Amino acid sequence: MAYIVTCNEEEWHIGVEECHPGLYVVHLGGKEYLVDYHESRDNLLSLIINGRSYEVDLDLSDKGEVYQVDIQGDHFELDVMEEKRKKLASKLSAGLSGRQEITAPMSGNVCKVLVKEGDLVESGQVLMILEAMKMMNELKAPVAGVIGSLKATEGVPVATNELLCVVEPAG
Amino acid sequence: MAYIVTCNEEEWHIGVEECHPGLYVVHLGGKEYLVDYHESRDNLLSLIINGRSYEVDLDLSDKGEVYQVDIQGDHFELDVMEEKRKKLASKLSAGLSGRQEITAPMSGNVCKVLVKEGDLVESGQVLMILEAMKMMNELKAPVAGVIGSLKATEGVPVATNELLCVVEPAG
Amino acid sequence: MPADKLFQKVLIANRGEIAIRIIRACQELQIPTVAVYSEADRASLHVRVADEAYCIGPAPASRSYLRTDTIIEVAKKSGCDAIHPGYGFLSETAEFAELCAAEGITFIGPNPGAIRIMGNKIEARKVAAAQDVPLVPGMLAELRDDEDAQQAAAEIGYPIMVKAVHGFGGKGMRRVERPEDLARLVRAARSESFNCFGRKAVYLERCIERPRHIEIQIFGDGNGHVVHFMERECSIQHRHQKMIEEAPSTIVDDELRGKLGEAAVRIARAVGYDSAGTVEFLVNGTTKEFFFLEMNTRLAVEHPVTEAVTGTDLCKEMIRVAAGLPLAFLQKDIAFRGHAIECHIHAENPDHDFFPIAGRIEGLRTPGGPGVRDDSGMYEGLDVPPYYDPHLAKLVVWAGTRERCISRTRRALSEYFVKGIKTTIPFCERVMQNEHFIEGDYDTTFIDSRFDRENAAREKPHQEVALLAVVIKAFRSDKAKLGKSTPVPGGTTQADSGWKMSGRIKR
Amino acid sequence: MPADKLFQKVLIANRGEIAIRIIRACQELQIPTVAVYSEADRASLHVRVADEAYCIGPAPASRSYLRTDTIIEVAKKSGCDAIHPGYGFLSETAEFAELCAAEGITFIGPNPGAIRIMGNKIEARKVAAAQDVPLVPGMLAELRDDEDAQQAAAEIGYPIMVKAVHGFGGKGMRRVERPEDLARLVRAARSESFNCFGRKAVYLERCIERPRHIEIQIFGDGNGHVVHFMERECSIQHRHQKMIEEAPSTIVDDELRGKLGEAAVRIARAVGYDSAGTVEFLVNGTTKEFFFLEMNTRLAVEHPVTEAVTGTDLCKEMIRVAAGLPLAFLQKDIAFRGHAIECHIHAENPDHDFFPIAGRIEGLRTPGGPGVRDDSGMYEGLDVPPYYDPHLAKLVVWAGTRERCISRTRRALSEYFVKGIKTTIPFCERVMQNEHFIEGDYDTTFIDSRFDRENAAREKPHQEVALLAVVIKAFRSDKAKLGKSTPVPGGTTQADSGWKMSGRIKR
Repeated sequence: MAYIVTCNEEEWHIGVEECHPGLYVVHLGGKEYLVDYHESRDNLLSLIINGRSYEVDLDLSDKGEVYQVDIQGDHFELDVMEEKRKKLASKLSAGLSGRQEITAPMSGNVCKVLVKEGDLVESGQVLMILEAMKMMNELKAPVAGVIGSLKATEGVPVATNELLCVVEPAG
Repeated sequence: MAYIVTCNEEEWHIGVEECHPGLYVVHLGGKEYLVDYHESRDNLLSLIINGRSYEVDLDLSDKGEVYQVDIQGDHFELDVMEEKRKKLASKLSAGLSGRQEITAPMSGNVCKVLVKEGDLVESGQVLMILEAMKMMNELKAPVAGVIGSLKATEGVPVATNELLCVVEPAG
Repeated sequence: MPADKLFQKVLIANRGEIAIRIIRACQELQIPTVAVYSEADRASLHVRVADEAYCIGPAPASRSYLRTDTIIEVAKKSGCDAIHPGYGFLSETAEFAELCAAEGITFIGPNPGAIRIMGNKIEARKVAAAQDVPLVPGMLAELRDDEDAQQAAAEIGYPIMVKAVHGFGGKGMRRVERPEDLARLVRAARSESFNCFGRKAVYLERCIERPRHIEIQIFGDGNGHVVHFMERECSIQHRHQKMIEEAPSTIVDDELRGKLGEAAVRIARAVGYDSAGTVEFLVNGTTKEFFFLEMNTRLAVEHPVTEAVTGTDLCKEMIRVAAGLPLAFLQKDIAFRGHAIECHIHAENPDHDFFPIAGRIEGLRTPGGPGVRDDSGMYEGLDVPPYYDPHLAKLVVWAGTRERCISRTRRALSEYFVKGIKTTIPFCERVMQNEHFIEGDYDTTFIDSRFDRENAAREKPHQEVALLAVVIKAFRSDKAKLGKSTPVPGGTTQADSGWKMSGRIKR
Repeated sequence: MPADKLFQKVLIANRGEIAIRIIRACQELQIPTVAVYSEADRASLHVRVADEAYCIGPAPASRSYLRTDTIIEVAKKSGCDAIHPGYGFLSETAEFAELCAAEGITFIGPNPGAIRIMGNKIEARKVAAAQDVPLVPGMLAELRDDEDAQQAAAEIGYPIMVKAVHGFGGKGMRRVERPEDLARLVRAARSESFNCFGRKAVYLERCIERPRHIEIQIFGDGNGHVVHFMERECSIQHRHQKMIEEAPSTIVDDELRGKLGEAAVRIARAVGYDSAGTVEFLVNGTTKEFFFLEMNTRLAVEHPVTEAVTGTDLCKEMIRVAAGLPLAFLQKDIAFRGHAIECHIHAENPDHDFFPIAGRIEGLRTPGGPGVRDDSGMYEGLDVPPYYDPHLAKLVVWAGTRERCISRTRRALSEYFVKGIKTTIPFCERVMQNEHFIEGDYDTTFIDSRFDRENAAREKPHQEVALLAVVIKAFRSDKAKLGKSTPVPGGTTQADSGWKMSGRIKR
């Protein structure tokens, strides 16, 4: 079967067949891999690829076809889709907006708000400071833009994922 | 609600109500218990009973309503049934036969068979020796009786749960 | 098996890994334990491993772990005759120690007088000065006003530190570069100190540039016997929070060790110190000059480093001494063996400026094997609450030499698997690979000056493996759904072509 | 960070916890590792943690882990320049060590000559005798015939042991009480020896009654430098399988330690011993008489006990010495600190005569905290195959004194949680509570003579808690099904009546 896997915004076309129970031939990037695959628990895999041994932790996220993969301390998020379904899906998908919502990464207290609505901000510019777990934490603009809506108020506690402000694409 | 719990062939009639989320009143053996109950994973519980803290591992076995419970190194098997269902079930149950099947507790090699069909055996008498995991292991008669069917043969390997012989009630 | 218990029952007025540490010590001494917990900590491991557990209030520490009245009440009702405060929370609150005494409960820690003197940084400096211990140059009285400040600062010399007299944990401190900033930053420090500690008093101290943070573990008993257990180096810090410690320090030789140890013991004796404590120094790595910084009157977070190299059990010794037993050590019995490193496993994202992260520990595997100690409050299924310190665990590694200890720490860190929450494990791994750290050439500015913190965009060599894993997983799942074949979950097929070597290199 | 690797790559010709132990040592030395596995071991942890892994055949060891040809082939094809055999399997097969040498691969162990001499018990006894080391009284030649047997037995005196010349692991041994049983039991021992080792040769030895099994860890290098690392006591045995070891022994004083150590070093020197090895003695606990028993020419199962009290890494040292480096220790540098106990965690049912159990590890939590070392081949989800040794893990505990070490071992054992498979953990817990063990008053007959093994019917104090847990679980599940209320999985409600103390006592 053929799959399209997206990793770090890069798309990979991958073919896979089972040649023995537990043994798979995978075509990826013009190369052929023979993979000895073993599951001990649903998410705890052992892969032996041309003699190299890897332990892989793998979770299918609740949201759908995004896999969370951990290998020796590195984390990957991969979106997997069967080729035919992918083609169908891509026709239906809409473009993403450049609008960035800044939400509280954890509950805490807003100590300091350093911008106001309408301010032009650089990417990486500190927008506000959140005190959480006895620490001061800077929240930075992920992209350059204009502060759209500003919800956070100094001294007011916020919950995890609460909207703090919006950075709109400039111009 | 009322339950009947069987543990070590003893029956307990137990009443349980939830008085707050996570807090239960349980009536057992004429006493009332207030139990603070917390689940972190399905099978990993924390119970605080009148201030005493217990960690409890609990599994519902595949076979039905038998719970496997582990508390601080002790293992329990408990059969739980709601009172009404239990009454119904007991009418349908049949008596057990005294016939004992001796099966291989693990895979291994039958080294020695010490009885033949028709032999009278005492409870605890060694019937055969199984070599498994580099060890010689004696298999004993669980009750006194007569050797009915003898399937095991010296020098022949057996798989886990394979029938080795049957001890029929004597007379 | 002691015939007489040291205590009937001990209440642990703390949470997380340090509560577990103390419960383990009590279990080994066969003393029953009582845990207390906030509503946010119902699921915490310390609740599960204690013999008894009582809820003492809502999540905020001020309404639970800092409630002296509730904690004393639980202790009395549950029949405890001693309380161990751990570190943080009530551990350095003299009033709590006094309250315990008034209620006939043993406070497992130093006497209230010693806590009170050392909790006041001006008083602590005076004690050190009276013992002829070099101080960080600066004031021996609290700052009165702006005029006083300008004059004192001019005498001390810039850059200068403004410090809260009653502060700890890096709060109420400001670094001042220029005279024109002084008044403003003194006000800022006063205000932060008031918010955190309820007191405004500050003083000025010279700012020691690029110091090494070296501390001496000391121990006293009720009979005036005081010893030291050598030094720990704690210079790997982030925002005044220690991240990695080691013992011995790479810059402390026998001569300096002797001087630091004697100075620490003199200070401890001067206040009649009668438990475990830590005397902190700033040391100039080149000149070996040292300056008394402050004293912590509690069991140190990093005490396991000292336990590893000296073969002692400081936590257990604290309980014994609190029960009135004499200290089991003479100074001459105490010796180093090998080297130890402690890594703090915090719920923080090291790729995102150590931003603290709450969340659920979905999976956990901890390191094992020789020389590895895991002091942890984690378990699979735990929801880490957002209200407290981000400490999850401490990994303490011992080996015969520093070089071997670093190799072993690296190996142990690679065995960790913590799923569902970001931790400082990758940060610690990167420190263990850092050439400056390996050479022992670092100071308290290490993370800012010698270390590449932001490493989110680093190359991930195993992307290919991740791709292979997910397509096979997806394939098996699709096949199972289609019912075309039955995947074999535990297949034991031999890969015949396993012989072909791949050219790729595994980390 | 060694500039030059000791080896390019090491193949570990073993499985389970000892393979993990060796892989960890290699990782700390930054040497890549190659695992080999049988088809039954595809899921084993050693396959997962090694850099490379190759299947070498079906489940039976004779077709996989004992296949010298396949193992050498894997080593060559994967680019290994060294093989570590662990213990058991090929570790004491002189032919394998020779084959490695012929193929230009370093065998990480002693030279083949030493393996061969010590593998023959008669030859080993001759070596000991030549070094004036007391032997278990008995023959110095193999038994010829029945007449020879009767005559030799009469000289030695009953009870007598018949032993296989080429035997190990307790096989090919028979105890003879009376002359009339001798001929029959000699035949039985010969037959068992032939089945197990392919050789029929046996000899006779006096049966030492109620001995203590005490062994000396020795270490030699290629330059003729041999040292000893003091003793281990291994008298807690079941069917000649060691279950619990400790160091130091409660009956060995400095004088006896010196004598045993010197005797062991003399024997090792006599055979040019150049790696880690163990010289076993039987010791009379009262008279302190000792008798050479045999020598094991490999890394001992129980080497971590010695590592704990001497602060060495014997496994790593073995690799260094095999690479041609001189031994890093002089005898005078080696000293004991504190006390260590090792508990074998086997897949056996201690309530059912240690019947071995295969099965799936459904849940696992391992002990942590101070002084606790976990050497394990377990992980959650592992299917333990039925084909090999029942070793799952070793728990090694260190503390300052024996008393504290027993308390700590008890605490650590109580932290273990292994679900889905019966283990020897409850057995070890009972030994740690046994008064004879606590007093140090035990010998190799301990399990049979001083210990209540069958404990399946013991009181289980927590039955009430089990009842409460299951009814609430059932109630929540029924409620959820009925949709009457939504159970709160992570409720944080405070139990207001938590104040009421229960009169029951928790273990």
